[in-house]
Amino acid sequence: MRELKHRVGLGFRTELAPSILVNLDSIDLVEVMADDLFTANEARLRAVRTMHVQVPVTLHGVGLGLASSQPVCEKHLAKVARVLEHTGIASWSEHLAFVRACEIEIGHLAAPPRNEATIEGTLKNLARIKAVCGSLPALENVATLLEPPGSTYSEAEYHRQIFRRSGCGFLLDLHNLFANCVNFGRDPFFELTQLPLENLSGVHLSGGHWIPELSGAKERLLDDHVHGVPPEVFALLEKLAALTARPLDVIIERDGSYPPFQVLLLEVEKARACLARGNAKYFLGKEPALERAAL
Amino acid sequence: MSAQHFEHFLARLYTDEFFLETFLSYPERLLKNAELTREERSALLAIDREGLKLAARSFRAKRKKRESKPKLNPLKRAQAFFATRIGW
Amino acid sequence: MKDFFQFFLQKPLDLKGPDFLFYYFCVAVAAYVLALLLTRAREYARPVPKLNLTDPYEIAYLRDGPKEAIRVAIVSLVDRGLLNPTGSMVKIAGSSAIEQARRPIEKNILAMCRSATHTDTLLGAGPEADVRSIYEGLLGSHGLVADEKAKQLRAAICLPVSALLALFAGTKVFVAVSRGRTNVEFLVVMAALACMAVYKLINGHRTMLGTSVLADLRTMFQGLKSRQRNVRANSGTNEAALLMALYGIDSLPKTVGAGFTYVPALFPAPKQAPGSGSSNSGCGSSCSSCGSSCGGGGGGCGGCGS
Amino acid sequence: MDSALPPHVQDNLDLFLKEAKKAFGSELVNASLFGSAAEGRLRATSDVNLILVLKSFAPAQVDSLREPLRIAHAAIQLSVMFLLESELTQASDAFAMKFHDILDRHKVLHGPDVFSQIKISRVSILDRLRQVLMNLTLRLRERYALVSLREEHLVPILADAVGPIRAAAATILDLEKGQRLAPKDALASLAQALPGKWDALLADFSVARETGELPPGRPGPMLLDTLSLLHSMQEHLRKLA
Repeated sequence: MRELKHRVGLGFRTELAPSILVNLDSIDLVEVMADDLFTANEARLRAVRTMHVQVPVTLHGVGLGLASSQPVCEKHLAKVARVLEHTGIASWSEHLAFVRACEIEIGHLAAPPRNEATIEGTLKNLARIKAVCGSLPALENVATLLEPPGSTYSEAEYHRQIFRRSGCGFLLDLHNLFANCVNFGRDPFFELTQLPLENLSGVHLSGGHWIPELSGAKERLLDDHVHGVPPEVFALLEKLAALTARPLDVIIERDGSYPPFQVLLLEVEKARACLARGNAKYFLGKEPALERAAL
Repeated sequence: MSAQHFEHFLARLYTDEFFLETFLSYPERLLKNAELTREERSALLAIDREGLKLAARSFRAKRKKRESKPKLNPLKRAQAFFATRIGW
Repeated sequence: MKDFFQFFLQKPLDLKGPDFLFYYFCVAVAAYVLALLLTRAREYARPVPKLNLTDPYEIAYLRDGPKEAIRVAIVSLVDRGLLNPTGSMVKIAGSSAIEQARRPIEKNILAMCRSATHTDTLLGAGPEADVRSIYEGLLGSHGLVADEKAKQLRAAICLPVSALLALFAGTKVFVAVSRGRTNVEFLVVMAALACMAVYKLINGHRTMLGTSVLADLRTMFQGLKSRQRNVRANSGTNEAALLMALYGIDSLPKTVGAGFTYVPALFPAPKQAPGSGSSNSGCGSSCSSCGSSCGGGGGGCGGCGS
Repeated sequence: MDSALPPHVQDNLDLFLKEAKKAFGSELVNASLFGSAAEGRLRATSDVNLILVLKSFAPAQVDSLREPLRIAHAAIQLSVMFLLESELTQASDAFAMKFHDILDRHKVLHGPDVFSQIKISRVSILDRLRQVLMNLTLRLRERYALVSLREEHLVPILADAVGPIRAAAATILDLEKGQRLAPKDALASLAQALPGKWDALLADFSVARETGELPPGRPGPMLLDTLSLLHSMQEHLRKLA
């Protein structure tokens, strides 16, 4: 049976760095936040270049806000270009989100209206990004606590449009997918089959926690990266590996409340096991019926 | 052009508590003269209000967390600024 | 400024006393910088190598040579309970200790400590040569430490430069003496210092690429340095070893609670090699839980959405 | 109505004015725009400044205006000054600079132009100018001393001081030469007449106000330069008195 060359790694955080660096035999790659390097001097950028030799590094941006009808901020774009140039790292990604509007900084990633105006604005921004940075990022789906108003496409169709028309790589955050589906009453396993997996290049796994609605009636799942990866997200990873025969870069994102490092290494191993089981199903042709794992 | 006004309106809902409360209390009157199309106005009138309140609160918390994060002191930022410009 | 250049267009051998000394000083500085740049260009031409970051002794060796690697190993073995310290004497903790040690450097040290042994013995020429044989070849092939080949390359640059400086000074001494002037002591001293400075470039332990990679490693492990006060003895991880390997034995916390109070006595001051104190290293499984760490937080998107 | 204002601002303003007339009836003597809105030079972040001159401030009438004001404030950042007719003279004396600006740049939307009859004495304008410049100086000194750990927090403080400094410069030029310039141009013109070089500082004023960011290490020295500028303006004012 053919074995795909998946790579599983962790998000690089200063607190985790020592543990990551002495466990490179168990970690295939690390993801460094590009925005953290905006004020980095030459010495720190050189250290990233040296680290890239020790373990493959991919850069992850959060502040561009390219999924918007408004042009991306040129100052921010120049900073991204400088980091890409000084680190010599080719693989980078950003979010399909808007983060500002004119003089207002939202302060985090907001899901834009999923409509034609946003898609056209995104495509324009991607062209501008290519012109300035020389390459296109992989694009990540974002979590949202409300279905963005003004949407004319479903989330799956919106992503199909974006990736078919941009040709970008798809960085699929499975916890974001899971959170949006459970928050808005969709089946995540079916939704997975509706996504443009032909563009898939990477996967993010992370955790979150349930927060009560202010009216107290229900709860919603908030993606926060300070909790472990839930079982349902591992199940989605296995399902994904059963749907596509592409080598994947899987990153486990953890931004706080760090557990003992062994726990993160266990999650890395679990992700590998899911990929192996999923691929086994794919190659053995036993395409599973669209069964739903117990939620 | 109104798509940008629509995003601007959303951004204000996510970041300006006074604006959000006014919208939740008097949506039609606030939207009446806004620079939006009829479809955009009706989309906002049909918005998931619970989700909007949760999202606005979540964004507020993240902004506060980011503002409280210790920034590089000016000396280090100046050093970073010059070091990269000269690139020795 | 024009006079300055005019000065250098004159025939140097005809310059008198202080003028010639100034001329020679400038030539010596220029020669030193030239030798430095040529060496740097050659040593930097190599790509950054892939290192074994799980071996703290490799990093300690890169930073400060074989003796430092031995010191870090001794403290690490004590930290993991495989060596028992008494002042500056150490003794193997039990017959099974050697099987528990994984690195050759550790096994060599434990083998020498069946009876109480002074740390100076463990830092002697023999053990040092053993450690050199383990790491010199590896780090030399990576172009990070100046092995024989690197020193030969440096010598090929520095010796001619030194020779030229000596020749230039010698010629001036000959001319001065032939004109009946004997006050050439200053020139001789200056020439000797210049040649030694250039010669010293040959023997530097690390190559310039090695120094740059060490600086990068320190940046990468900044999270460990920023929480060095929280590093604890026998924590079952190699945090202490890494801390020592990268930043020196003095970087270990000195509080009683940290559990490293025995370290200063291990390597009594007089016999210490310049610039390093007692050392401790370990090679446990992995870094401790970072849950309690408080280093400057990297960013992270803190949740990809509202 | 004047087409200088953007349509959505004009529509919201008309709506509010209709509600104000309904709420106050005959008690509403005058409604006038002032500031940048009056000149049609509104920026995305500018407030729309409206003054309502009333015969009396009756809570019952104001209560019925609360909802419309909240909506107008949210929609177009409308900010309203409620002034009684009997207070016109007293207010123009107390806030001579502000009213000197209102006299200079206002647009009547309802009722007679009650401002045209106001005479603001040169003395009260000069007193008020001194007060404004001294107040800015004292506040900036306190902020400089207090905000040391995070210099970037000085940037909004500096940005807020730019408006009053430019307004003061416009008033000084008007008193001195009868020149009526936009505040930004007035400051640039006045700075030419002051001893020292202020071009860099004035450029940083615009950067701080428009982008909210300054190069690292600049905020502290910039605040000290601003204090020197304020001192020069006060010296210049002494010559006018």
